Amino acid sequence: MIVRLLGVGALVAAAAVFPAVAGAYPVKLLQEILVWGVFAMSLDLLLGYAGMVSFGHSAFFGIGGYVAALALKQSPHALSALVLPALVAALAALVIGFFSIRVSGVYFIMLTLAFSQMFYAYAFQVAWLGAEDGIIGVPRPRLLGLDLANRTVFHLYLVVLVALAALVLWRVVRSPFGHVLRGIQENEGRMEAVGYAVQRYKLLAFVIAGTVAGVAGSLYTQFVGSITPDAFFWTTSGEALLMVIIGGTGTLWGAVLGAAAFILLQSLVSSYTERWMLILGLTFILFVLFAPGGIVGALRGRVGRRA
Amino acid sequence: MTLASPVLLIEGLTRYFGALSALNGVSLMIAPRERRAIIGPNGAGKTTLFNLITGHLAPSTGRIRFDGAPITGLPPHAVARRGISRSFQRTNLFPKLSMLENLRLAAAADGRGSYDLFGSIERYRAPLDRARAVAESVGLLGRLEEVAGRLSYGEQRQLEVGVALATSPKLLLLDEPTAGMSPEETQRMTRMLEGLPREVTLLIIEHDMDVVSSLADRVTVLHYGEVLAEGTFDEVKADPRVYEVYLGGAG
Amino acid sequence: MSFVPDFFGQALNGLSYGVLLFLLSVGLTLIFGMLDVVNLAHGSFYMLGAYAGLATIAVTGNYWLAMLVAPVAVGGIGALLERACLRPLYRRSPLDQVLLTFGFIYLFEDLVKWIWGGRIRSIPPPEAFSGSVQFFGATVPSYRLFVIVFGLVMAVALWLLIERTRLGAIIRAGVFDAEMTAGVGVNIDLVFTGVFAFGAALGGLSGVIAGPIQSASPPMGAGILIPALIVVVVGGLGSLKGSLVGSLIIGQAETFGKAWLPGASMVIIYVVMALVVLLRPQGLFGRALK
Amino acid sequence: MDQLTRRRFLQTASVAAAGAAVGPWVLRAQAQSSPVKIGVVLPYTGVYAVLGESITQAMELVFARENWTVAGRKIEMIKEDDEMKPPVGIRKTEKLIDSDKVDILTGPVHSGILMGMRDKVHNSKTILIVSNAGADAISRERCSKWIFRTSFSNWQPCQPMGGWVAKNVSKEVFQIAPNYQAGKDMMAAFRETFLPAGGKLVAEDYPKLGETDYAPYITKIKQSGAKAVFAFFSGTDAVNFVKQFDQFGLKQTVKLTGAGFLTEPDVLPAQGKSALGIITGHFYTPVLDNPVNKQFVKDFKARYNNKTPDGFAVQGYDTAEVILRALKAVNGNTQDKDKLVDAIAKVEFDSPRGRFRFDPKTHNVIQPFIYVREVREVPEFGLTNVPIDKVADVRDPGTGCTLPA
Repeated sequence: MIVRLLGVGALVAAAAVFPAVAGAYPVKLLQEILVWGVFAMSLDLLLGYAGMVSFGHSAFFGIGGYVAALALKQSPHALSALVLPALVAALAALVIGFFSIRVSGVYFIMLTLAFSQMFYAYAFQVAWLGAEDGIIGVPRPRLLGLDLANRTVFHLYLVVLVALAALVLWRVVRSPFGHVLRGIQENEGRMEAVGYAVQRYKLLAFVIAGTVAGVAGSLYTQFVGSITPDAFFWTTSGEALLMVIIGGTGTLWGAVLGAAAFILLQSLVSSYTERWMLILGLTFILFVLFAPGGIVGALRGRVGRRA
Repeated sequence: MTLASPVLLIEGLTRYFGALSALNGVSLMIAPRERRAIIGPNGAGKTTLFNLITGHLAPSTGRIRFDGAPITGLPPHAVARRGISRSFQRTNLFPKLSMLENLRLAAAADGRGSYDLFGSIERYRAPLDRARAVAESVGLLGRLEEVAGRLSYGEQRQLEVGVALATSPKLLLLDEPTAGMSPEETQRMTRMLEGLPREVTLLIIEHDMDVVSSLADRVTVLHYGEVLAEGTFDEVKADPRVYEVYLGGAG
Repeated sequence: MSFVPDFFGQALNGLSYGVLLFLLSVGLTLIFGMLDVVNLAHGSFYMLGAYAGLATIAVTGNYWLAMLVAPVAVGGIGALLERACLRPLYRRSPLDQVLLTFGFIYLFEDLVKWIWGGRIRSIPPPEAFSGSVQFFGATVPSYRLFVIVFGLVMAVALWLLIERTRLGAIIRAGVFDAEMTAGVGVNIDLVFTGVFAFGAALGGLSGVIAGPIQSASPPMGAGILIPALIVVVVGGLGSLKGSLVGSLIIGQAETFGKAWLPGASMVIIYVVMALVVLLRPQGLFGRALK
Repeated sequence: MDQLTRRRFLQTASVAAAGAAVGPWVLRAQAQSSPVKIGVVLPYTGVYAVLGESITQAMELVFARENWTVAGRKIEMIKEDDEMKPPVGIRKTEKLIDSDKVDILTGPVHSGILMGMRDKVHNSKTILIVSNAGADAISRERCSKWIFRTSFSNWQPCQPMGGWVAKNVSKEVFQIAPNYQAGKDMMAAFRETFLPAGGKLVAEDYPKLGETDYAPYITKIKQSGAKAVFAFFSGTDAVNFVKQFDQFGLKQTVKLTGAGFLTEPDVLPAQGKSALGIITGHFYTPVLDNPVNKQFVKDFKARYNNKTPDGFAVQGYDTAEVILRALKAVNGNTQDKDKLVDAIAKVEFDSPRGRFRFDPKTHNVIQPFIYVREVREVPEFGLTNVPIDKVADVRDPGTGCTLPA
């Protein structure tokens, strides 16, 4: 436990001091990985713990992003950057979740997809959200007297927030509530039969995941300085889904590793060759066939064999 | 045996599947502390009866009262929370979780603490203690950390009952707890069931007549969705209609 | 400028679009029903079919030959994919199938781009169906009429195949319970490969059929995936009848939505699906979940 | 230096060196100072990859002509695939600016990416030469001293068409374009001259981007009784719309006109004979009769496997020419950015499309001509856009732009 805590602490510290040793672009990549990592972790709470495969998680990412963009343009403060996006995303997750948890399996997948696509269509078409161009020129907030427009400050802010989000999710999956979720994933019917109001737990999980996704979306807006309707598009959900699966479902750090693998593969390979889709596709296929359980599964397998 | 205030009262329970009736006007009265066996040939509607009681199915007509209050149409979790727990004919566990966790989840189903988002399960002693106690009473104390899916079949059946028991039910429904067990395993299961506290009212579907005779106070025979006979084991055994159903069906 | 021919014309548009959706999605629903696999690469089969058709036409100039070659070629690819990659995954989490078939979307798209280039292409309609006809005051391209007739004939043929032949009986049994079917002495492995190849072939065929109406380009497969999934879900997973009825409903809803609710063209299909799933969670003709 | 550019560099360098019988390594060593880095953000995958390809090919054609050298410095192109996705495009832009430290940036195709790049470029004082994206705002309220555009603003090819269509085709027009800003901007630009010329807008419709079935819209066009359509579509949308419009037999009764992208060479082969007779406005067509264009078409075809250049290629050509001429003017000094910006603004030369110059007020190209073109089958070119009329000196109004800012 202590070793693990030290390990995590070392990782956070390494992420924090990364700009001191790396160039601007690697830092950007790291920041992007961190933001997507939060998003992927929030999806993993549904996917890997509650067994709910959502294909519409982009709805909350987009809502967080848009609310942050609108609010930061009004007043660049922490309230706009973090509290409002999280609240609105939570509310949206409550409503969408209320309808979606009535069905399961492929129907759940498609219903969540439908909701996120409706948001996409709306954001794409209405002028007050900037239509397909989205909202650009979003200022970064001021927080506790710190100006996040400063690169170093923003990096630290991001690292701290991502670590906080990870900590929160880590506590949640280990809490009694998290154990209930795992029970639901394992055997929903039996959980119901022993007396759990399964729907309520699922809805709560959906809302928590949606809220964290909203924070991720807000961080994304702050990171890029703009938000476009693509944030809502199903491919955003799809990519997060791939990240979680590649990393290994049901392990939060797997989601972050998956985000790292996905973003590094996509950005670096596409700088080297036009055939990056082929390479990405082959990677997925080989992964499924030879590394079930994702990156974490593969790592664990190796460690296990050595031990 | 007092019939004054039955723990479970079923009146005219009927369930159709399309045009077929799986259960047809069944009425039952189970007294507190009673141990009742439900027997009958395959397709007699025994499991359907359980499913109706626990809310897994909605009745077409009829009423169910538990502890004096109507429970007809309640969802399964609400029924369970009122004190009715069940085991399943097909083993229905959390195969990737440890045995202790299987029992603890059931024991914690009273909801206290299960919405705690940031605490740890160690903080809630009662479910853990209950899980250990149940593990002991179903004879599995030695294998608390074993993953449920890796237990032997007999152990899984014991755990199946254990999970049902861990919720501290007033009424325990057991759906063929000895199904597929070897004679020794069946014996062990029977002893275990006999040892259950009398406060737990028992409704058990069972094919093994030795189990029924040693366990049940009274027996209800279902046939084609209707109550064919009811009485003590000996009374039922002596009933020519029951003889007809079993032997006639077999012959 | 009267209401009746207007309405009739749009209804015909909706019908032709719906039938096209049916052809697109029926392979997907078959594969799902039988193998319990959500084959995200189904759109890729559609794309591969279009390119196989283009290649055939480039060599022979014969559209009808393309309609034969494309499904055979794509069916073969499907069989290979099932044998080599999908088979080990049946007992694993459905998420692994998602990742695998997603990988194939990328792989196929880039391979096609590598071989044929990224340029937009199109299949000209066969000479016999290149004009348009008047129909009770409405104009319809004759190729669309052909698609309608062809699609409905396919629907009947598939229904007969599945409901009235021994092969169909095996498939239906497999849909119901694969283990049981294997228990009665059917080579279920072969049936699985066969069904997957057949579903892939249907996807390939739809690529050739859609070619003269729509354009062909490597990303086309990813584009039709979502509509095809929606049709399958609306109709009910694994149901042939559902796939047909779902397609026709979506076809009409989309067409009249575009005609009458100009602002809503992006969401109609999703709204229809959400309503169906909420009101009838197993889809129109799906088996109830519990 | 990354692999792709190194390989490209070596290839082109060895081509250049072949005549002199020296190896590429020697050549590299001879380069006197660090290379001029040109970052390119374009789509190289997806439907719009052909646009990125055309633009890149023409740029490479021009640079190769100069042996990849300008004012004594090597030219290095660093290409990044933006996948037509704003987040990716922005990520790649940041890579090029922050990591590769490019001297000049060019691209993108997607207006959304351009709008997303805009602040990064503006704040980091990076020179961006837009080689396709037509968002009007970049020449108007979002213009920047650091941003030039060699391609067009969406307004440019459409505004002159309104009056022309009203005068020469019909005064009853149905407008149709995808439901996004560029589509709506183009329709509005058309109306600016169409309505004052007595034109009447019968109806308008905005199908979704990426629509595959236009039948409901085509039926509506037929029912509206409009005599002409003014449409803007591009990519697969353009192919699907034009093919289906023809299949419904509407071409005989309703004249199809539009923005040039409707029938550009990226879509024309797939449209085939369905496109015959369509009239569009655009700043270029490969059949233009001027010496620079003739040479360009000849060189382009020779280098790229007999491929006829399109408007996108001209945008690439002009971008490369602008870069070359400006760098020559400042003697290869990319340090003094203000001077370089001034030099770019002053560039003027004969382009395949006519006399090329920037509007000092907006840094947007002044289109020497917007050609009214009709799709015809011509001997040497096959199916192509043949100019039938032209409007000279089309410059974006630049409303709200106050350069130099």
